[in-house]
Amino acid sequence: MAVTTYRDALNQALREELQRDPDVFLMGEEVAEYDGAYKVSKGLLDEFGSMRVVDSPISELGFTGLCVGAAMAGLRPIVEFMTFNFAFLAIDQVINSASKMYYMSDGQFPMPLVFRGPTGAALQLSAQHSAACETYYAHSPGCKVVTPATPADAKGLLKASIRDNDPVAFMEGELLYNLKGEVPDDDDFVIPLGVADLKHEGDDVSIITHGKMLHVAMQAAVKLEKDGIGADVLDLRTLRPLDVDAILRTVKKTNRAVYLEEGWSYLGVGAQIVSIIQEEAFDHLDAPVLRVTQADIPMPYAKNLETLAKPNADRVVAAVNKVLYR
Amino acid sequence: MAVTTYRDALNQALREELQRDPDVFLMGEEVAEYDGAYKVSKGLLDEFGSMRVVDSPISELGFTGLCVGAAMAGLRPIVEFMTFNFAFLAIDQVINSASKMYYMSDGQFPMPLVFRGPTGAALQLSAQHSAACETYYAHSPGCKVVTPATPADAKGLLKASIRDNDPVAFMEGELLYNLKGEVPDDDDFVIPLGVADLKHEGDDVSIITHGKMLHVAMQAAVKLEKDGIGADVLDLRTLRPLDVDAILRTVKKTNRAVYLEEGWSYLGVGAQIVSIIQEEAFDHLDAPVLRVTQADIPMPYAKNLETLAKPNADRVVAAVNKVLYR
Amino acid sequence: MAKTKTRAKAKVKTNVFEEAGVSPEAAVGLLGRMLLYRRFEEKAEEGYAIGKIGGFCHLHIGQEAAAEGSIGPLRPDDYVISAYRSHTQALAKGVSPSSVLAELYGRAGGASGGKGGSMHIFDAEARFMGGHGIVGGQVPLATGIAWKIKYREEDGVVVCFMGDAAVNQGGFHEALNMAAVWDLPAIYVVENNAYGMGTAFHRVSITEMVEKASPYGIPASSIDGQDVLATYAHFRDLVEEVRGGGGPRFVDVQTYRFRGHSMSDPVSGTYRPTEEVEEKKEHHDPIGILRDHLFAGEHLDQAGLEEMDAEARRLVADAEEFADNSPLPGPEALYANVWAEINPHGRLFFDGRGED
Amino acid sequence: MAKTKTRAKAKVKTNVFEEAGVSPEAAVGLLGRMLLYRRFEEKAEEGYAIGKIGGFCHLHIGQEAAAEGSIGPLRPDDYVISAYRSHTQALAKGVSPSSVLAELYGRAGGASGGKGGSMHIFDAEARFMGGHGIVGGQVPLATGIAWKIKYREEDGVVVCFMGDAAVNQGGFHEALNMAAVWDLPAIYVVENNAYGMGTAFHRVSITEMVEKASPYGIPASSIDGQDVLATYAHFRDLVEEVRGGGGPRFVDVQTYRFRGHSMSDPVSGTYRPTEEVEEKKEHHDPIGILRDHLFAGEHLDQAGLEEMDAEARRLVADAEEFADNSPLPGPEALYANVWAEINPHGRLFFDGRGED
Ligand SMILES: Cc1ncc(C[n+]2csc(CCOP(=O)(O)OP(=O)(O)O)c2C)c(N)n1
Ligand SMILES: Cc1ncc(C[n+]2csc(CCOP(=O)(O)OP(=O)(O)O)c2C)c(N)n1
Ligand SMILES: [Mg+2]
Ligand SMILES: [Mg+2]
Repeated sequence: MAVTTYRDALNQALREELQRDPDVFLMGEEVAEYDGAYKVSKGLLDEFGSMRVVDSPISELGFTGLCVGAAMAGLRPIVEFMTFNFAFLAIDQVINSASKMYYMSDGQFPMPLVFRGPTGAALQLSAQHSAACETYYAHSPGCKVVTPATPADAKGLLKASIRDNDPVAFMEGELLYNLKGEVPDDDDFVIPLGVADLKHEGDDVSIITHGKMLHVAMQAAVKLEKDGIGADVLDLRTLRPLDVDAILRTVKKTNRAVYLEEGWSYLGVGAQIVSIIQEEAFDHLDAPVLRVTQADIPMPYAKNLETLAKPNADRVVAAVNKVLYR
Repeated sequence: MAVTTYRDALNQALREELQRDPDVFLMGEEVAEYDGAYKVSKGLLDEFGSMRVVDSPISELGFTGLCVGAAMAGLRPIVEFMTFNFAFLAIDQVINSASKMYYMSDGQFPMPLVFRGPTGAALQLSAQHSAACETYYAHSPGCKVVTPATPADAKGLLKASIRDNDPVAFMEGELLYNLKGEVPDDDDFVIPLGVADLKHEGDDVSIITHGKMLHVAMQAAVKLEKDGIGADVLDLRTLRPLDVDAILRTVKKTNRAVYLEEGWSYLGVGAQIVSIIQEEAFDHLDAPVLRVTQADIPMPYAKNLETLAKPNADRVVAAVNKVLYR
Repeated sequence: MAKTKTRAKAKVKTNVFEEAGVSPEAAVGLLGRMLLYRRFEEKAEEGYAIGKIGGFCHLHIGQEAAAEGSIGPLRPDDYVISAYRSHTQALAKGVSPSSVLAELYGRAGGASGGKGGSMHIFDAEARFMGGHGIVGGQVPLATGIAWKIKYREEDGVVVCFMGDAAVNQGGFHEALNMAAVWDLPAIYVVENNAYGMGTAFHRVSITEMVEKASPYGIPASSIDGQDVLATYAHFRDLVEEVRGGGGPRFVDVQTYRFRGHSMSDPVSGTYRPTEEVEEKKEHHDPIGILRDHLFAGEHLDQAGLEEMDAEARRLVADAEEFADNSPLPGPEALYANVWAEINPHGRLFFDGRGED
Repeated sequence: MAKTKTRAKAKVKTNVFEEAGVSPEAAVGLLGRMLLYRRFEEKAEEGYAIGKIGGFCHLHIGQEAAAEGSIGPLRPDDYVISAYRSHTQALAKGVSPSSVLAELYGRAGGASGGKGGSMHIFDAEARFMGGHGIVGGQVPLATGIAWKIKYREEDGVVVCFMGDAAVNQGGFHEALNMAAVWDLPAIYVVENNAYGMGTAFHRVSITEMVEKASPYGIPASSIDGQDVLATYAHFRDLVEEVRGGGGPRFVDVQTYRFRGHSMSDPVSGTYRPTEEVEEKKEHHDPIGILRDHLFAGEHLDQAGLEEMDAEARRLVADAEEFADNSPLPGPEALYANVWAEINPHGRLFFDGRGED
């Protein structure tokens, strides 16, 4: 175990998988000579050369399609999006090509692809750079969705995603890259997809979340503890495959749940989680499942407005109090 | 009142609004000389000329952006997508430009745009032509979403959408174009956005749906009647704005609900409706809200598989029996 | 395949075979392949009319030389990728008529197990990479296949077909630019039949097709795609250049569609007059043109032609028999091959029936 | 703005003003504008350093002549649209320094009410159409603005700015093709500063910039964008042609960025050596070049220059005072202007607080 940043954890995962499998390559804007816009790919060009760590033109649709074609032909591409906010330009290739290819060809062309980059807001990047994009990738079958919140999860899940034989949308966060945490050095530290992680335990309420909102959930759990309220904090870690058992386990224990996410509420991930909980744990619910999300608006630039727009621990506490009828 | 097809109802709405407002124009592939791939714009080129009914190159991203720019400059464009399945190429302009422009500019640039075309499956068009795309447009604030199921709704809602000052994703269906129904001839027949329509009444269960699945819901309601079960069939008609009052009204009456939709289940529209119902009518629910959707797979070509993949009245009846614990 | 007129025309030059460097015997082979493609598409047409085939079905009738002339010079380990109008290209790349027809019929024995249909024919073994339905969508994929060839230091080539309307898709430009920047072994082929559905090319472009690759510095050429000898010769040379490391190429293959855009569209209408179509069928039928050359050079006579045609029909009849007898995909196929990897943990299907 | 060397160089030609058809007096005006832009961006730099400005902030220092030379010849009712590096272009189009700086500070008095920030400056009255953050995203929008001009039979022009990396976006190609096909009054301007972030243009293109519009048949030209006189003269002519119905134009304005890509990026590094940047600042500073011409022709002296510079600083100081005193947007602004039309029926906000 060593204390590592989320950024370095991703860098280790990339390096180890590039070493492990010659068919793995990384392509995206500024990933090579510039070490990545957020330095996630630092040093990889020197170690692996320009065929395996590749600076692309600003052609999201094109290089995403290129990587889909390379996967059809047997390689294992990793596409870096500078943020998933730019991937709207490429989503046709993700959904219509990558996510459907294996089925359309009846199993002839597996798609061992990873699409990775930050999702959601950083600080004051305003409307076109701050959207949480999970919904766009989780809706369609054929694409897996992974949202690591800690350095260890970032490393273990990225390695699993690269080794997985299906397309994976691997969603990070600018505000997570500097986050420090313990990460096993072990070369074969892999976290299987589909296993949620109970990151805090309590008996009174379940706070379920994914991605960078985990840290807001943890703050809320601490505040709640001070009021004598015990909260389970369940980090889904992967949205597809989804660890439904873990969701039902905590809900059946606490009988109350709040879903916290960074993105918009209408058809945010929480909507699906609520739909599953009420269908599969109906009789265990003592209160409706409430949701805490971003304000239902494009992200504003002004710092004071952005702060108001983002979810925070107080809103989570308020929602918890509501489901506890306090 | 005259009996008209859904296609002709749309054609009337387009003609009337083109006549009414010189700033309205229609642009898309094959809309002019070819009368539209599905003949929705039949005859409009002759009546309005080539600046107002415009054949575009196959450049979805480009002509969608063009129309966003034209709207910024004061026109009221109608974009026709041959199907929303091709609009994945254009979605960056819909979400990052059209849906955010008014907010980013703090109200300087309204976006009176309509994006229209079929959504969902027709017959055996397979994976890349059959997706129901509602989720992709309903998730982000700044874009309204309309899904008419009948000729009258098609006409009244298209006129309202063209007159609305926000971007509207107006979603039709290949399989609806030949559908006949009564349509008021009145030039000012407009159906306001945000009003759901209770298309069948019963006291035992609420079947809530949108778009072409209304007709499957009606079949189910008839079957259920034979078993002595009365069903409300609520057609949402518009997904954003959403008539939450109407949803709560029927649920509070029947205490049981099933959401039926054409698309995929994970973050399908039903997930959001379920989330609203359980939050706002929790104590009125005698059973979980169940959902009937497409099989969670890309659409297969083979007729027998496609039939298995699509939702149908029997599945709705089965879900209703389940919520009635029969 | 009108005779008199065209035969007169052909008489003047009988050295077409030497010119193209294709022996008369080889040319007879090309004719046989094109006859097969023609009869195959006629069978598809029939199958659609009687409801054996559904969905969208785009025929290649009139464009047979474009497929045979460009794919003929390839090795089995070279790659071909195309759009939704690709039955003939699949056959040319070595996918069996039975497998293609069974796919059109939506049978388990089809190239894509009945899941793809006319627009999504795939055959990994034949290196026929689909069958793609989004206009222009296959073009970046082709660049990626070429990327793999370079990555693995192989000497293969990928031929990417697209229609004339596809060049107005942004993805086309992004894909060609990357192929040029990275010097990839790809040949981008526009099957320029002059219309995108009902839109004449010159209504959506003020320049000629051959200009479309100029910003990327990709060598471009135009060829009469109704003349299979010229097309074959041209591609034989291009493939050699590209295989030798010459980098990408762009080819405007000028051809013509004898049928409607798809089975649900009219052959002619406001967008193109019947006379135009008739004139093309009369004087620019790729089969008629080659036949006339062979007749003129006395390398083939009417009897020989009829025998070849009978053989083509026999092959299609065999395919039909196979397709008719191939079972429908079973219900277990519905959820098969959505995921290449079913993870041991977590849920992948959310419709409440997927994991039944 | 190093003196000696460049002044010597300038001495040789003093008829630059006649050449450009710009009077020395007018040239002094251009210098004043460019000084304002420079001082404004330096203030933004300072504001970012001390945390008054957040998010991404892309400066135009070094590219002032590109903005002034291309926008200077426009009428107030002409349109300008740009990307995220657009402070200077907004000023050039007539947006007040106060309004732009207040936007950078995230204040209610900003051009976009503090909601847009550096990347999203909008001013409908000045016909400055943004401020767009998706590379290439503004290019189709520009085509649409030009479409409106033709639709309404007006005689306006739209100038669309983009960076050199934006030409690799598919939307660029789709947008230019449509402008050509419909003969629209748009001038597409590449501010070619040779790098897209850390990527040299020639690493992502094997052809020259001026080639990029060739498939659309759009007349293209290249110009030294550090020479404001040449740039101004060139655009004066282009605008006249386009306003006269000449159809679209494509211009490669060759310039250079003196700062890092954004405030969070290094000025130089592996992607460009410090020496290169220093050489450009020394010999290719648009302000230094024009100043030297004016000095050489004795149309301006050091004292005059200093006075002009003081005036520029004064204007920026006024803007700063305005911005500092402009209030933060109130909480009521949060949900304002999401929707242009709040429908009387149905719910539009789904976060449970929007309609509080
Ligand atoms: C992105 C996209 N837009 C529109 C369509 C509908 N469509 C299918 S084929 C076609 C015309 C294409 O013409 P062309 O590229 O010339 O190929 P051809 O059909 O002539 O072989 C259109 C508009 C589509 N499949 N994909
Ligand atoms: C679609 C998209 N991809 C990537 C980015 C991130 N990005 C912002 S600016 C930029 C470089 C653009 O360079 P250029 O077009 O030359 O303009 P310059 O910054 O030099 O003015 C990149 C990659 C973005 N904003 N949008
Ligand atoms: Mg064509
Ligand atoms: Mg640049």
